[in-house]
Amino acid sequence: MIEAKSVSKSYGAGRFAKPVIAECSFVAPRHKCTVIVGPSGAGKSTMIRLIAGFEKPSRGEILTDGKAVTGPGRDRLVMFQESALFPWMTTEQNIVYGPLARHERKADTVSRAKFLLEKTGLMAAKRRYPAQLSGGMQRRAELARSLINDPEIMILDEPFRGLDAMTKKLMLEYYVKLSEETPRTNLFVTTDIDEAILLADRLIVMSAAPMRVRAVIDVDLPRPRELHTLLRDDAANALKLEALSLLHEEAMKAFAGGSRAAGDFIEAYRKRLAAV
Amino acid sequence: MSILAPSRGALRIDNAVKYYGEGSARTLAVDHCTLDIRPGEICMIVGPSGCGKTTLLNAVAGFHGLDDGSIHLDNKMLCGPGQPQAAVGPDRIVVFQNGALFPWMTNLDNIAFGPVAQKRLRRAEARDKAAQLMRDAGLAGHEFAYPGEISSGLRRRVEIVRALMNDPTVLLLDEPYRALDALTKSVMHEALLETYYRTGITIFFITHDLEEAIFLGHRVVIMTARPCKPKKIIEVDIPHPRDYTILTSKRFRELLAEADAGVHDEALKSFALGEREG
Amino acid sequence: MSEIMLLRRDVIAHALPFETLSETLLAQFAAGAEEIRLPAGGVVYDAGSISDDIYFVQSGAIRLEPDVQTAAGLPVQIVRPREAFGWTALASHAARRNRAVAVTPATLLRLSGQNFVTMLGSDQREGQAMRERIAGALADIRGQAVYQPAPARRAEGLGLAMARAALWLRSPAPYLMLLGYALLLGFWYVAVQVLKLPRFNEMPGLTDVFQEWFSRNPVYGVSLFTPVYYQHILVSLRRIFIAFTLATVLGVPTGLFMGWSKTFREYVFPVFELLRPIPPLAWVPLAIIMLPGSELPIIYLTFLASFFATALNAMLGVKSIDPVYVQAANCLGASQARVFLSVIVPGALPYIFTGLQISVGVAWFSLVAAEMVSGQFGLGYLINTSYTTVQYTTMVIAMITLGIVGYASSALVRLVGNWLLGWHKRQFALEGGA
Amino acid sequence: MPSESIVVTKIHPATSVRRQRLTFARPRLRALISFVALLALWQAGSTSAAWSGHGWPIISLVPAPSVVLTAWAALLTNPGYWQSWGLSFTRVALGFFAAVLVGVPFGLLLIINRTWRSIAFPVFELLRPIPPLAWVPASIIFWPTQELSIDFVIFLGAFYTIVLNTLGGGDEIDQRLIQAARSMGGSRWNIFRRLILPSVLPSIGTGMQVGIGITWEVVVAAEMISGGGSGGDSASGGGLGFFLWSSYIGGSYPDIIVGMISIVIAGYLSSAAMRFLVARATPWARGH
Repeated sequence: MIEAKSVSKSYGAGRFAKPVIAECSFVAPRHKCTVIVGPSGAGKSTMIRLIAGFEKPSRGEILTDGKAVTGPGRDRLVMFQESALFPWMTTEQNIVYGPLARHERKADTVSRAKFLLEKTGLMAAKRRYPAQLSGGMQRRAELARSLINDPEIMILDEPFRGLDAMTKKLMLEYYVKLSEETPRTNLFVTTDIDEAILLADRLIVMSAAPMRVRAVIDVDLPRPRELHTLLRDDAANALKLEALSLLHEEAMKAFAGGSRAAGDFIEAYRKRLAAV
Repeated sequence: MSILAPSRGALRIDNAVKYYGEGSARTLAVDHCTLDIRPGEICMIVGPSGCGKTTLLNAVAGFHGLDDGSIHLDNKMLCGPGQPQAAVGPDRIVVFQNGALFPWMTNLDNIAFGPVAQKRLRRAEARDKAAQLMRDAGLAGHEFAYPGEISSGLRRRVEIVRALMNDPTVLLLDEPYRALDALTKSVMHEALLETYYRTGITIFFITHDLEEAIFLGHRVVIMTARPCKPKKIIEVDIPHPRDYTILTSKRFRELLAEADAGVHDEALKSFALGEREG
Repeated sequence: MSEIMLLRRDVIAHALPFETLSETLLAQFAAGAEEIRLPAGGVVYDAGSISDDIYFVQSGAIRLEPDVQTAAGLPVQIVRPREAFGWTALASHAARRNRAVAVTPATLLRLSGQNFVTMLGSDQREGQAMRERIAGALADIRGQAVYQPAPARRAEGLGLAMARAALWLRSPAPYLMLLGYALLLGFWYVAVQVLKLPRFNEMPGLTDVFQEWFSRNPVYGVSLFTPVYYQHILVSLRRIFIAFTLATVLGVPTGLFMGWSKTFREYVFPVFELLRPIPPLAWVPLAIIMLPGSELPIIYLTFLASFFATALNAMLGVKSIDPVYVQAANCLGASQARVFLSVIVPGALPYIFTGLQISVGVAWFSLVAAEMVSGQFGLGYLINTSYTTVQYTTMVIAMITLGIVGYASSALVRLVGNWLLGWHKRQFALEGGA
Repeated sequence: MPSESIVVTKIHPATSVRRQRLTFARPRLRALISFVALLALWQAGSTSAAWSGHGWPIISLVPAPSVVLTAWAALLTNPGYWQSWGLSFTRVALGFFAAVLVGVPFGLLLIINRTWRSIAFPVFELLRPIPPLAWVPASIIFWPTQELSIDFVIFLGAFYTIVLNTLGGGDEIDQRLIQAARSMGGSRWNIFRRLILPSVLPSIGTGMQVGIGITWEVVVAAEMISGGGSGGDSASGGGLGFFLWSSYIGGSYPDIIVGMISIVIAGYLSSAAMRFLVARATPWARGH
């Protein structure tokens, strides 16, 4: 269970302070799939970095299962938008990196890795380097690398955005089946409303930058869900319209601002800070 | 049909054929493709990735020639027997997938580039007209920014204004909103429709996103997997002007299901062919 | 303030020209405004109607269509969320010149002209500022100031640089840097003059060198105050300047053409790649034989290294340009010559300047060695002769001077590069140097 | 070519690694034409005094290719010629590996330790503008033997390049990878060994390829200045640079060109060896 208590985050000092998240509070219930949806550059990725513990909020705090987040930990693993597989390690070496780094029992790790390789259909690509895998295979390898550590919370930041339409559809249905099998708290970030409605038990609609919660919609569509059945399901479409009208308004607002999306500014600013 | 029913922009492609590669690796990319696009129509070309849609667009633009068949614009032959490759010209302007605004010119100079290059307008006149067009498109205030300084959504709109500055007969769009996230895309769609309502220009739009095709198009042409050939044409009878609320209307969902059925087995075929996006 | 008021305040606060209103006035406006909802196609007001209400768009989009009689020249305008319209009538008390229609379902905040004027009156200073701003915006619309360059942008750049400098000073970096310099000079002083370590004692000491360098009448006749010192520097600089300019004038076009024209590349590049790996200083004997006098060989050697670096980078610059830009330029009707001037040259510029920076460094590298082997004047010559005549302090002075002059010349090239490459630098900075 | 050339050749390895797949014959034909034209021009120019009565400017002073070839044939059997090759190669090897042994750790420390970077990097940047060859006289004074003084200058030539490239590699490390590793419980040492080192390795490879190229340029000049030099004592001398200079002093001009070509070949051999070594050390890079 993740709880954000009036979290604010801004980058830069003095005149150049750029508020990215403004008093944002929400709860992601335990063993449920919570989806955060909002315009690009609104600060969703920043919120993920705060929950994962890579950065600290300027104000407010984030609790996971009651205890405050102080730094990265194996209970909260993140899957980024672009692949974060280690290019110089083979698929198998990538997957077993976590347990080996924590010096866990080798036999146990090897068997779990074998199970996950079969489950993700990557057994044939075991010895290949990430650069030699297709987009879909890279995503599945990264999922396996996280799941072997059995995290309480799985965080995914628009993981399927770069994939072509067909692979994206396959990966989405694969992920839904996976999350329905083993109960785990999932936090999924996207700008695609169809993805959100397919996955979400709870849908949190975020405003344009500076990000704050615009609406929380509990999605109680029956499980297991499939993309083409949702297309014809009127309840799903009603939900989609409700979320879409909020999102459209926020997107126009983010767009009316016109200048560089806040996201790009933050990224550039963080890199310059690192360089100083 | 379009509100303004202009007289120009009829693009007629009849059994265009195009091969790729040399010798043994010579593969057929476009296979006897015949397509009639009416003046002032938004025609959406949909098909699985790598099926040859862009090859067709490049032939219309004149970036490469055809091995057979011909293309006519308002009954003037662009390319055909005797003249395999069309001449590149400002009557058919391409907006590229990852954008092609000159990063070293300000947005204003980018837009003013066309008429100045064709020696139709002097630099000062072109800049004034460009500023005017930017204001119409709601881009006032970004005249002196460089393309690298504005968001990707805004860059797309500046590029379309740069195309419209040359008063083209046809606008050739090659998956212009592919790199954008879903929400920015919906805002882009409304901006494009707004521009269309003002200019009534014929639009030849390539995409693999069905929702985008049905939301924007008067007609959606579904292409086969490689080599591409029109397989099915869907008339989108949702009236213009359209906005995001139609996305959940019953008619829209029916059309989407119909298009999805058309594309599905083609997508599987091309997926089997090992075609996958970059 | 309730959620709705907060939302309204947010809408009004961002609408031009109401951007910098005080909090009190914003609150009054938000309270005074009335919310109206319009379906797609709904008419806000017709052209020619008399009313001076001000409208703020909260959501959806409004189209202002100019009435043919009274405002034929005005453009069709689309008003978006967080923008205002209708306030021009307030200032000019004339009839509406546009017909305002909702393109999409829209929610607007209407503020009657009368309320607006009374509220402005309540705060004298703020009211006056507001009136001036509306007048200014009006002038803008009538085309007096159609568009003006953005002076604010430069000030913003300066502000950003100062903020970064302040940040830098607060971090430990500058003090550690000074510590590093102190360690270097300290080690030099201690090793040579205090402990007189075995191999170090023959080297000139820190204090000896600086004493000689700054003394009015130096022991070996070379210091900041002796003209011969500047003569050496000037001779070296002249040689660098000639060789560097020649290398640029010949190297950049060669590189650009090698990148741009396939036939030129297929003929010239193979020979270019044959000659390029020859270390510049392997040419020394041949240069002395081939070229008369001592000045020409030195300039030839310095030119050689710079030319290859410049030409290669100019070619790589052309290759780095995305062919899409060439296709786009062709589409826009540009002739081959215009494509070369407006796409190839600016596109290759970042690489060209990388090449020029290397070319300056490489020029000094070759110049020093060439001057050491032959030549009457120059810093390289000074280093060698002061070594052979056992005037070691002058040798070190010459080495330090060489470092300073070398650094200054490449800094100059970098400066010109940054100035010329405004677009690349800013994009570079904004994208965090990616 | 001093250390700044890292930038040009940082791009260069891409072009040299990517084999030029010459599909048609035309480019090769044209290359042949330009080589033949160059040789013909050179031959005609050098012998112009003989057949055209008056020597062309500059080129007529240069020995003709035919003369050079015969000189080279004679040299092949001369042990002194091969001894110069041996001496230059050992000097390059010594200086270069010293630069790698010192430069790589120096660069890696700059990446992982912020205080070390704030102290050492400004000093490194302070000394870098002084061209390596300006150190030759000072190096002769400092080092006991002539041999060591040349090796030191070679060391300096390669050192700057290797450090800069290693540091450059550090900036390209993808922070998300490190964050992912930390989340999975990777310790600081584990992250350095299995993340930072492998991701910087390609840049170190580039630095070594460029560095070895520079060492050849430095060794030629250093041998010339210290060995031959204007009036310097030529006790040990030896090496291709000195061979060049002594051929000039001794008046056997064709040997100069033989020396120049030999240096190009030696330089190419060492760069090719370095490229091979780097390609083997980073097998994943080939996957791109």
